[in-house]
Amino acid sequence: MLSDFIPFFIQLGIAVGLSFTLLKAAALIGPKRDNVIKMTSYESGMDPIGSARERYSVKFYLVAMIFIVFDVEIVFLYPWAVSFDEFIAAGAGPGVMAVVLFFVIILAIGLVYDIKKGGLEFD
Amino acid sequence: MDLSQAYSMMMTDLGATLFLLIVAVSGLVLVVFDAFKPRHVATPWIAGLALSAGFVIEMMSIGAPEGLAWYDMMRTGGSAAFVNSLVLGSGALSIILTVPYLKKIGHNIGEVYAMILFATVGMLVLGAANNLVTVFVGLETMSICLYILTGFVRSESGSTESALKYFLLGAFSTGFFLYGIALIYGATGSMEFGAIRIAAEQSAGVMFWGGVSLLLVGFLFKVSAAPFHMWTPDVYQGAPTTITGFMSTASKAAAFAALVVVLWKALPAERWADVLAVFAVITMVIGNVIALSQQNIKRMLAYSSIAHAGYVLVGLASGSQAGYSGALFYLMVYTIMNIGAFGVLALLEWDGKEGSEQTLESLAGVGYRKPFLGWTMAVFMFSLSGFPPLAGFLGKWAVFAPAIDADLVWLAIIGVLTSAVSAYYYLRVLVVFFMKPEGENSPMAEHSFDIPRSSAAVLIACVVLLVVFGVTTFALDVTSGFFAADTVTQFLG
Amino acid sequence: MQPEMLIKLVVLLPLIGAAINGLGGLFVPALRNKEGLIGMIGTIMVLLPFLITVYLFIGFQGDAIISNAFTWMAAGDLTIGFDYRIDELSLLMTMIVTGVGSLIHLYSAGYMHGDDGYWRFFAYLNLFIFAMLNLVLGNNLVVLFLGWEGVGLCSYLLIGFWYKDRNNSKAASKAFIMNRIGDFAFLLAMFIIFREIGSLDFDAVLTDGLTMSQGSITATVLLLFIGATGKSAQIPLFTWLPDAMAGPTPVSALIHAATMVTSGLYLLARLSPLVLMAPGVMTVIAIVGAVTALVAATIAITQNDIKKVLAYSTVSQLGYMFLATGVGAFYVAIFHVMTHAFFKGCLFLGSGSVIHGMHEVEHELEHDGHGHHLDPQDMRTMGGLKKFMPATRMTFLISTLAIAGIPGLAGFFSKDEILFKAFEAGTHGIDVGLVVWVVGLITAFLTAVYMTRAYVLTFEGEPRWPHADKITPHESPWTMTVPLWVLAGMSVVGGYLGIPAVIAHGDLNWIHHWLAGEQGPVAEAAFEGHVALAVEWGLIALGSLIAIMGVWLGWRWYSKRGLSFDEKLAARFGGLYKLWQGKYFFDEAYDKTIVRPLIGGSIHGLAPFDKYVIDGLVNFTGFFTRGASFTLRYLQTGLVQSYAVAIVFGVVLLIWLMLF
Amino acid sequence: MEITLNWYLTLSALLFSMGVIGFLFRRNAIVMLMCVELMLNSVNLSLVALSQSMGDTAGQILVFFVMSVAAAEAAVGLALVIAIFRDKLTIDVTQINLFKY
Repeated sequence: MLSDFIPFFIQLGIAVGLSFTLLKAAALIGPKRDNVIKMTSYESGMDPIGSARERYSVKFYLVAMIFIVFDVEIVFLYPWAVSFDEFIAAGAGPGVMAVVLFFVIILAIGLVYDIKKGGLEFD
Repeated sequence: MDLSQAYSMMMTDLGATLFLLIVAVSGLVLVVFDAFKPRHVATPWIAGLALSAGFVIEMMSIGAPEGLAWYDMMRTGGSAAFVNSLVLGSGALSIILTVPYLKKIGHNIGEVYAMILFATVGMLVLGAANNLVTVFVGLETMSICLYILTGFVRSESGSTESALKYFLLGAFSTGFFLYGIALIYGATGSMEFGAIRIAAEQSAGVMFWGGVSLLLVGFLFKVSAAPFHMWTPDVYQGAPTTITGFMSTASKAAAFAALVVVLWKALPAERWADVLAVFAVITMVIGNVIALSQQNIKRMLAYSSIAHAGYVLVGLASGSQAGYSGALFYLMVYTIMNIGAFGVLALLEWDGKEGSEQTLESLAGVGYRKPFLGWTMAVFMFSLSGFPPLAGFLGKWAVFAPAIDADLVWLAIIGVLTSAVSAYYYLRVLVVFFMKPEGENSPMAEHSFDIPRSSAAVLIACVVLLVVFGVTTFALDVTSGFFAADTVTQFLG
Repeated sequence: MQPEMLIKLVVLLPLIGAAINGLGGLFVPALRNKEGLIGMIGTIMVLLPFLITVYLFIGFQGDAIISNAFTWMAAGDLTIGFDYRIDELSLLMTMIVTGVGSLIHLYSAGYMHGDDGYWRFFAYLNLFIFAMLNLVLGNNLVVLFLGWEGVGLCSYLLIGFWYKDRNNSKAASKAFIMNRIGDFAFLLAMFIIFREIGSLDFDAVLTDGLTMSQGSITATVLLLFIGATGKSAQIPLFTWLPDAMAGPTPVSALIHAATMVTSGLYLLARLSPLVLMAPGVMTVIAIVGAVTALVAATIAITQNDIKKVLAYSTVSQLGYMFLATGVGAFYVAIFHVMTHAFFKGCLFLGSGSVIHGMHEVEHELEHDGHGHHLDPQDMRTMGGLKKFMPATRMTFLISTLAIAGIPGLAGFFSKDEILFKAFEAGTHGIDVGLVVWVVGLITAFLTAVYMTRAYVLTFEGEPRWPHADKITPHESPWTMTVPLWVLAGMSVVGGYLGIPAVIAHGDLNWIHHWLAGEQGPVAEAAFEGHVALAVEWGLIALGSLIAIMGVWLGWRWYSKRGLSFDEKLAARFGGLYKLWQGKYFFDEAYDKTIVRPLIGGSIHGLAPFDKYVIDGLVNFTGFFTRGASFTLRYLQTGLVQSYAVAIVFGVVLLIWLMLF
Repeated sequence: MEITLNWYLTLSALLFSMGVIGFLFRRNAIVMLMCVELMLNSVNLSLVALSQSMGDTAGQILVFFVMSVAAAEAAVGLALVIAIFRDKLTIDVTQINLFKY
């Protein structure tokens, strides 16, 4: 039972290990020139001065919402990606690909609309 | 399955749901088109043509036998075609009325048309669903678009407020609805209507019937049956008037159609009839009684639409073929009447303190100043209150008579009594229109306005249809063919 | 052409007329002031059906002809066709409706001259005729009901025709609501019949219907009668009819005297075999009719508005007809409907002619700056009009004598027959018969008195309006006097259709044979044995005597003393006279017991309109609903979460109902 | 101890009830929105558990749809809340009652 998950744990180990190693390596190898700005905590690009409950520009929410919507649509692509091999094996690769492309085009239309309406513009 | 077979099936299914494809693709096209050419004059044309094309296609397939498409997820032909053409027709008429209305209120936003198209897509999926998954997807597509349509006049606090209320309560009821689906799925192991019924007929326990109850919550909310109706008055009052007309007709028709099919195909014939009868009574009483004391005409029509949902529920509660077909017929009649009534109101809306509130008082003397609006409104009001020979009467007959046949005489009597009450408030509109002198500072005096030809044509069409469907019964005959007993067995077998 | 085709034409022509005038006026403003054209179309579209009906009448073979216009609904086990039925009863009624109707259309062409809504008026009037023809020609209760609702609607529109005057729309609302109460009873009766026998065709109702249980029959007939009291203005639903005089006078003549108000009687006559099966209800009908006749007649004595006198007279005469129905003499009721249509139509049109003349006087008074306000309908400011309006006066006199029951004129025959039938029933074991007979005699006397009073105050004596030496009214134009003469002529000869049985053993009583003969559609109560010939002659003599006495006394009193005799009457009868003058305080009683509590109970935010709707809400349900409405609406708090609570409540209720 | 289907269903029912109660009693529109999301996701839990126990994929497919619908709802909801906030400077639902009675 548990042995089924060995590949998963190996991948997890690699992912954690790699990111840890890379960060550590950068810290060790890279040059250090500290200044005030660099030393302050990073808050999503906001100046960490004043109340944390300060009002954000509505653009943040807008981008967040757009992100959520597009992010969640990925859920439909996972099952397709997982079983695409079998479709190819059955000879239905192009057809299924076309269907998925249609789906992606719909998402792309949404994206085009967003860009055109300035939903992604930051100022 | 053989691959070529799968392809050919897909092409058949695409053909069978061509109307849906047209509307959906037009919606997508409109989104892009509007992004590049905002407020272009062609936008409503594209939307209207797409809906009309779909309408024509579906009108032609009324009378075709019931069929299934997309791996039994959707139904085609039969009652689905009828409901689809109802929804598409309502959408097309609403778009015609919306164009001048948006110009008048100064919110000529192109997305509105795309949203109407997407909402229509949702309704079409809902009305033609054969599976609880499709029901859910359709319902939600429709609802989300309607939330947006309700609130698109962002500058007006009424519009946003009603949208927020609609949204919160709609989402809330969706939760129950979904939970109901989950329970039914757990109890029967399927989400396809026919399979649910087969499983439920063998064993149906607390889990199943609890699931059905929660499922009904979702439907009753969407059709605004009491006590799930509370959102209706606020939303109808706050939404832009022509959108209210669209929302109150097409979405209700689609939700009711789905409910009818669920009752007819997915549930064993027990238990639910009396439950629906109880809710029908509550709905008719609440709707008609509270409508009496309303001063705002849109709000009054909202309560009236609640009451009409009650009448349709009477037909459903009878649980018979005649009841279902009567309900569909009633929905059609109701759609025509309400599109017309809201169409008249949309023309009578003007800015300013008194105007946008649309109190009855502010409309005094309309029938005198604008006889056309007065007379068409008279037809709609008389039909809504069920005066023969207009279609409203025949519709009421079509839903009450099956109830009597199903030994629900008390229900029919309550229906007739409450609709007698309704005559007061419908008539009140006409009294104000025709028999009250214009007020001192009536907005009409300041705002001379013309009736756009397109709107006039829609109103005339509604009047003609009401008369035609009132004195002829061919539409009733058409609907009564949908729920014949043999079609059920055909599906189950 | 075939009768089946012709009868459709009869019904359709008025509708076409209404469509031409209505749509034409609505969409082509230039047509609105083409009075001649509008009046001609309106009149011809009623005259033609009359001629067709006469043709059908002459060729009628004795078997009912049923003409199917189209099948309206055929769903489930119910088929309802738009069937029209030609038989003795419907032919007679159709002739009355179209005949009197076309005369009144002609009259209106003159009367409404110069009114802004001329086209609207004719459209409504034609529409009314269309609805009325559906009522009398329909072959099933549904078509009849459609007509029934239709005439109610047209009457509503026409009473409120001059809608800018608040009182008129108030009267219209009152009429409408009172009628709705009656209609509701009618609808319930239809439900019962349909439930019991599964059909609403007259043929089925009068065969299968008779086999219903006694309880169902009694309930049905009672409900039908309640429906009839609403439409035909009987106690307790009669107060709308006098108020309905707010409409133009031709409307009063056509709808509120000759046709619509008699439809309740038509309904009972049409279903007479069924009614006969419910003797208990018939007793109620007889008593209600008699009491209404007496009550309305006493009120009529005290009224000063000429149209109000005629309105109460109409209520009283309708009471007579119900009295006849109650003792099983349906054909006599229809006979009286017919003669009443002649003389009361004539009287109303005559009063319209008088009002027309007095209007002129009013205008001239204002024009000359005398500043007097004159009510053109008030008899106290009339008098001596016979010099100025000879034709109006002659016709008014003839029809007054006819309604009073002077032997030889139409009213005599029908009224005498009613009284005789009541007496006959009374002496054959139906005790109520004698009571209503006595009441009928008293009413006959009162009728003669108040009608003579109206005539004398209007036409005899000296003019009483201000500056009568300078300003005088003129006779009305020919379009108005011709109908008057025709109707007056009919008031003279119309009665000979029903010559009493004492002459030639009833062989000459045409109307009896026509309606209630071997194959006739109208049933009648049958009694063992006959009233002795001598007694019958005696009754006729008594009736004549009472009529002559009434006219003579009325003439003596009012021509000598004029208005001052009213004061003497008031002094003589004291409280009783006040009761009459106050119309038995029906309105006030309704107001106190029903209307006031309504207003008291729902004081919140009542718009002015509600006050006058409430004024008409004469049932407790109305109070309850309205109160409930004002309470329930506060559940709608405007807060999302209270709505959500309602949803959760609904969920709990739904699950509970579903599972337990 | 084995975790049976009923555990999932009970947890799901509990979460659903929490969502309902939260919706009824919290006055912040965004929190109410979150409560609705909680309701939807608790149903997702049920669906996945049922689907798993029956070996039927239909439940999981519905979950996909529910997730995307929930995302769309969240987007629309937040947009509406922002619009309301701009107008009234509050998202307290007890302050949002222009329409009533």
